[in-house]
Amino acid sequence: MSDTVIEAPEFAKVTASYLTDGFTLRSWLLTTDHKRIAVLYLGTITIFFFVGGAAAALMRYNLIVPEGMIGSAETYNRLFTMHGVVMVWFFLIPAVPVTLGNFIVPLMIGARDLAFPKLNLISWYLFVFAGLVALYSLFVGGVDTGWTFYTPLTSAYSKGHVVATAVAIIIAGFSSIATGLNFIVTIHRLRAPGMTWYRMPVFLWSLYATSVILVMATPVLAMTLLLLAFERIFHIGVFDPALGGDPLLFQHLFWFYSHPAVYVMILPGFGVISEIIPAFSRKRIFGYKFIVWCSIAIGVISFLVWGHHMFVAGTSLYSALVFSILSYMVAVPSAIKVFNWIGTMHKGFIRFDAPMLYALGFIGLFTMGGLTGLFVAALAADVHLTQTYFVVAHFHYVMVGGMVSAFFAGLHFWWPKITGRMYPEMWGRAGAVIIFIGFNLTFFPQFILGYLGMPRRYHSYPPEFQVLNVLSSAGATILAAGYLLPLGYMTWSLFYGKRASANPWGATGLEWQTSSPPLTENFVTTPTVTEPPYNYPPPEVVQHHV
Amino acid sequence: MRFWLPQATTSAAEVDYLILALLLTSCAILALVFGLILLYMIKYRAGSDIDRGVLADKTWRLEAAWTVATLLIFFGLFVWGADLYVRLFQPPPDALKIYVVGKQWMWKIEHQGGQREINALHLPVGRPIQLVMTSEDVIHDFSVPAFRIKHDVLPGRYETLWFEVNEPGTYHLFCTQFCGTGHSDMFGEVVAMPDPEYQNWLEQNGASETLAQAGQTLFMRYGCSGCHGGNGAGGSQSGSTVRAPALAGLYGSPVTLIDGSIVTADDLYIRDCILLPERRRVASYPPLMPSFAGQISEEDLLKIIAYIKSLTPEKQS
Amino acid sequence: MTPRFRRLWLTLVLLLVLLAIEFGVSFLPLDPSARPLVLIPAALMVGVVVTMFMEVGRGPEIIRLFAVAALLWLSILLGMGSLDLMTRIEYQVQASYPR
Amino acid sequence: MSEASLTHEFQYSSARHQAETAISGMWLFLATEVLFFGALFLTWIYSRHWNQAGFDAGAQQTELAIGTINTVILVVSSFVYSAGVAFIEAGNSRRLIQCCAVAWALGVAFLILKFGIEWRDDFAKHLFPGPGFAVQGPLNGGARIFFVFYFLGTALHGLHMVGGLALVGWIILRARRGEFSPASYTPVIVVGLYWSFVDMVWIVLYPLIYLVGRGP
Repeated sequence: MSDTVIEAPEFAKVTASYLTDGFTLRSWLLTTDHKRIAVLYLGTITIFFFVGGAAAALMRYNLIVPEGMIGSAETYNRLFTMHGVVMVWFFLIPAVPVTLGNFIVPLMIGARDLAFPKLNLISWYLFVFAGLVALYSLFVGGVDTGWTFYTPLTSAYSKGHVVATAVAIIIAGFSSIATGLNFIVTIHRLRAPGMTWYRMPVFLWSLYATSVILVMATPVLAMTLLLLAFERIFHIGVFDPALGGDPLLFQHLFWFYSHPAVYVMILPGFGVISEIIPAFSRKRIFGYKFIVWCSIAIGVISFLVWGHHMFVAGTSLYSALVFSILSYMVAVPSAIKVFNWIGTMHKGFIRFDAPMLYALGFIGLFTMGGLTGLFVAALAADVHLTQTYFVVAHFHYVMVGGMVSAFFAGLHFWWPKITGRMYPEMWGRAGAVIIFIGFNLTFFPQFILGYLGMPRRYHSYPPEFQVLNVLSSAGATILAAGYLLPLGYMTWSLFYGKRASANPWGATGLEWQTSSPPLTENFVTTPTVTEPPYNYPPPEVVQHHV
Repeated sequence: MRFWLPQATTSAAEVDYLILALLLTSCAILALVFGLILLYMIKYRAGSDIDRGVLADKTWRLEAAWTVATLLIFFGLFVWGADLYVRLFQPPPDALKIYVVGKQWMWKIEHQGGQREINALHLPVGRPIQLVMTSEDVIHDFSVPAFRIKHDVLPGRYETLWFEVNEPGTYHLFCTQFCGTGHSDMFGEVVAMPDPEYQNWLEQNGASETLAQAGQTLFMRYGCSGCHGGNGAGGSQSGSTVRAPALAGLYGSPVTLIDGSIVTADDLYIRDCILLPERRRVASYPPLMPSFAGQISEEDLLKIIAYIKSLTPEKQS
Repeated sequence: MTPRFRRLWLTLVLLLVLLAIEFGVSFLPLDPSARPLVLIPAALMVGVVVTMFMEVGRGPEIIRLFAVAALLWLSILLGMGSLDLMTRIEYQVQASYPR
Repeated sequence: MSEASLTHEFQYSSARHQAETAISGMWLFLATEVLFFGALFLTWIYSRHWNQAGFDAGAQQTELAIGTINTVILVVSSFVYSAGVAFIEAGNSRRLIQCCAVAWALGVAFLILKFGIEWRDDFAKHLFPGPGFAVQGPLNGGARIFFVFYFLGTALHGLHMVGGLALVGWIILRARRGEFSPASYTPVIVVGLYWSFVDMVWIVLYPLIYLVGRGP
């Protein structure tokens, strides 16, 4: 691999922090500064998070009674489709890469900016445009196909605004590709002197693997949705058996993208956790090389397992067997990571600041999500459990329990760096605990519902499932409160929070060596890296000083 | 409210054992993970002055140990799940066939004797049942949780599902593949009853004609007999000018296609011959068969296939 | 003519020869299932364009990495994607039909 | 090399560093494009597998002559552009402009043949798979699917061609302003990569459309 790194340290024209470098709207909307773009993205995805969350709240409200609190099934179907589309493409996939990644990657490798800053800004505009198209399709009536868009329902039968939504997703895909491309090239080409591959923090490796997936999988989705739109507009196509096509081809193409996309959501989370656990255990990370190569392995193997979404869809027996064993293979690196995080805590000096609480919550919830993944990877068990609430609970444990916890952990961890302010610590800890409890109350009953056979995407259900549904809805109110809490205290901290020092956590990593908030040029001089990552002093030294 | 699910088929218990094994494995791993986290949270909290000792430098032994351990466990689970899955989808040859047609938003069931029901399926316990399923519009999914079985029902294809019920009772039947507005209304019940009661039910709901008899009428009406002969005897024997293959004795026999491959004429093959004659053409006959795609409903198709099947004498096994 | 230009001319000739071969092969009386063989000359042409016109061998190492990645992921998509298609049993070949 | 005197953006350490980064960025972009068209190729595999007779019957309706001439045009165009790159490396900016102009003209010729003549004929022959589609009878279904592939594939390739023409035109304008020298011509390479890639896509589409389904 090319290890071209920036050769000559240069003196930057020292300006003020990036936040005070221009106050006009124009200085924000036309910025090419990766840090400002990250902030723009943070605002955008927050809006989408609460749009998707509102849809989820309405869904849980509907399911309180067996016949459905919302009178019409049509409305419910549009709600869960909107929840899926908004959460997957406009929150989960972009969340960590475009906000924390955008902000931290150049800082972490000691660069001034990403390799292609203009492309970065274009990607934000594409994202906003895609979001507006998605919201448009929502307000003119929405879609009622589920976020998976299975044909021929989508191509020939649905009455929703499928084409507009598909266009929105294609545009959001271009934005993803631009971000992924930027990260890969940046990590290859713009590392500071001395920042060799094995000196890179795990967060960078994770984002590298994430970007590989974004860049290699997203174009396939673009073509798939293009074919779908073509089929829907002209009533000719390749997915509808009535027209001679094969509906399973759509599923193959869709999951070729959408399964790796699951890892786009979770891999950056792994990266965030791998920063936080060592920082708050005051100890170097356990098995660094294993963790980074597990990230890369997940990035590649995640492309070989998509068929496990189709075990009962009518694919061939042989392909089901192959995809099942490969699905188990992709679980191995994830398991290794969990053990390594625990190994990192061993003999550490563990502090329980808010980011660490979120991170510990992540490990617990992700482990549960991962383990229930074993159930649905086992072919015969999948036959019973797939398409039920078991699957819903499983992927919410990974996506929401895992990924959203990791996002919040990272947001709290780097908040002082991004804003230059500290959030109120006690509120942060309370938020982490409330979210953990609320989450389990919401989604654990759904495992049982799924085993008992309650199908997903049902507007109404047999009365015997009511008790567990009410439990789940009750938990959802706690979870909603848990998510509103950070919105409140973090906004508060923007104005009244304590000023943050350059390195409030005493963490390693180049991003902590510059001021909080950083300068427009990131560093006064290009830093030179001389030590391995997570170079916390060994316990015997720390103990000596205590 | 109940927190258990009846095991109504012979394979349900087997699936439950697998799920139980998965549950126990998960609980063990979960206990390990949560236990270690809690232990370290207390033991190595920053304020604790317990002696941490010296860090081990080499970690690869531990890494290799837990990698190999997870691999072995996962491989065992895979083999277990795969073995059962293969058996779940291999119908025994003597299964009783019942036909299922899904459409937005109902299940239509056709019995061999011509009995029809909607959103309900009556069947006998104690003998293997094979469902032959297709859809008129979008993808549906036939799922009976108490049987631990489900499969997608695709338009344009016959998918099959089999099970043997050993516990009489009434069970939920769900569509579990999202199929449009009325998806959650597309459920019904499966009534499993002892064989005598089932025979009784068949008689009470007896249709005027069996599936095959209805198929014979359709065979005439759609003009099939014009080329294939009155009783499917074949074109040349009935005095017709068209040389079309004989259909008597066709079902279950090997057929040579123009590309030289040999297939067994089963339900799906006959269906494709009627709807997509160009897809897999039989050898040594001119390509004169027109496509009936879009002209015959799925239910009529099942009847015609039942008729063609009835032209083959049952083999004694 | 410098070696560089001589190489470019030779590349053009090679591409046109391969195209002619591909064109010719398509007129052979091949079985329909064997006709995708005409894609072999096309694949060779792609290889020639990548090495000679796009000069994959020049420049930093990551260019090769990206080219290999594209090839790897394309083969995953086409290979694993058609695995189901190639192994799906359309009609039972062994007669074991129910009564 | 007077590299140090050349300008570069502030995140790079040198102009050469920036140039190599731009080239690698384009390669990665092309890798995503490979997967984009790859999905279309998988669609081809499925469609032909299920409807081989009809699919091939559709392919036999295409204009082999125009398709073959267009392939030759694109190969030559790619060659001429590569020659232009070789010229600017040797310092000959005037030759670069000439080469780009020829490559550009060949590209336009391709588009005229493809969309001005071939597509017009296809529509006249009712080959667009809408109402009144030309191929009737049992082969109808497969032939329609072939033409879905044909129209979508050629349209997307055509869009890429239009993008490529705009980029080549941009190179011509910059070259006329004397912006390229043997020390600084990265955009010429980057655009060349894209131009060759578009050629490459056609090299694969050509047999898929015109040759595989054509009987002896």
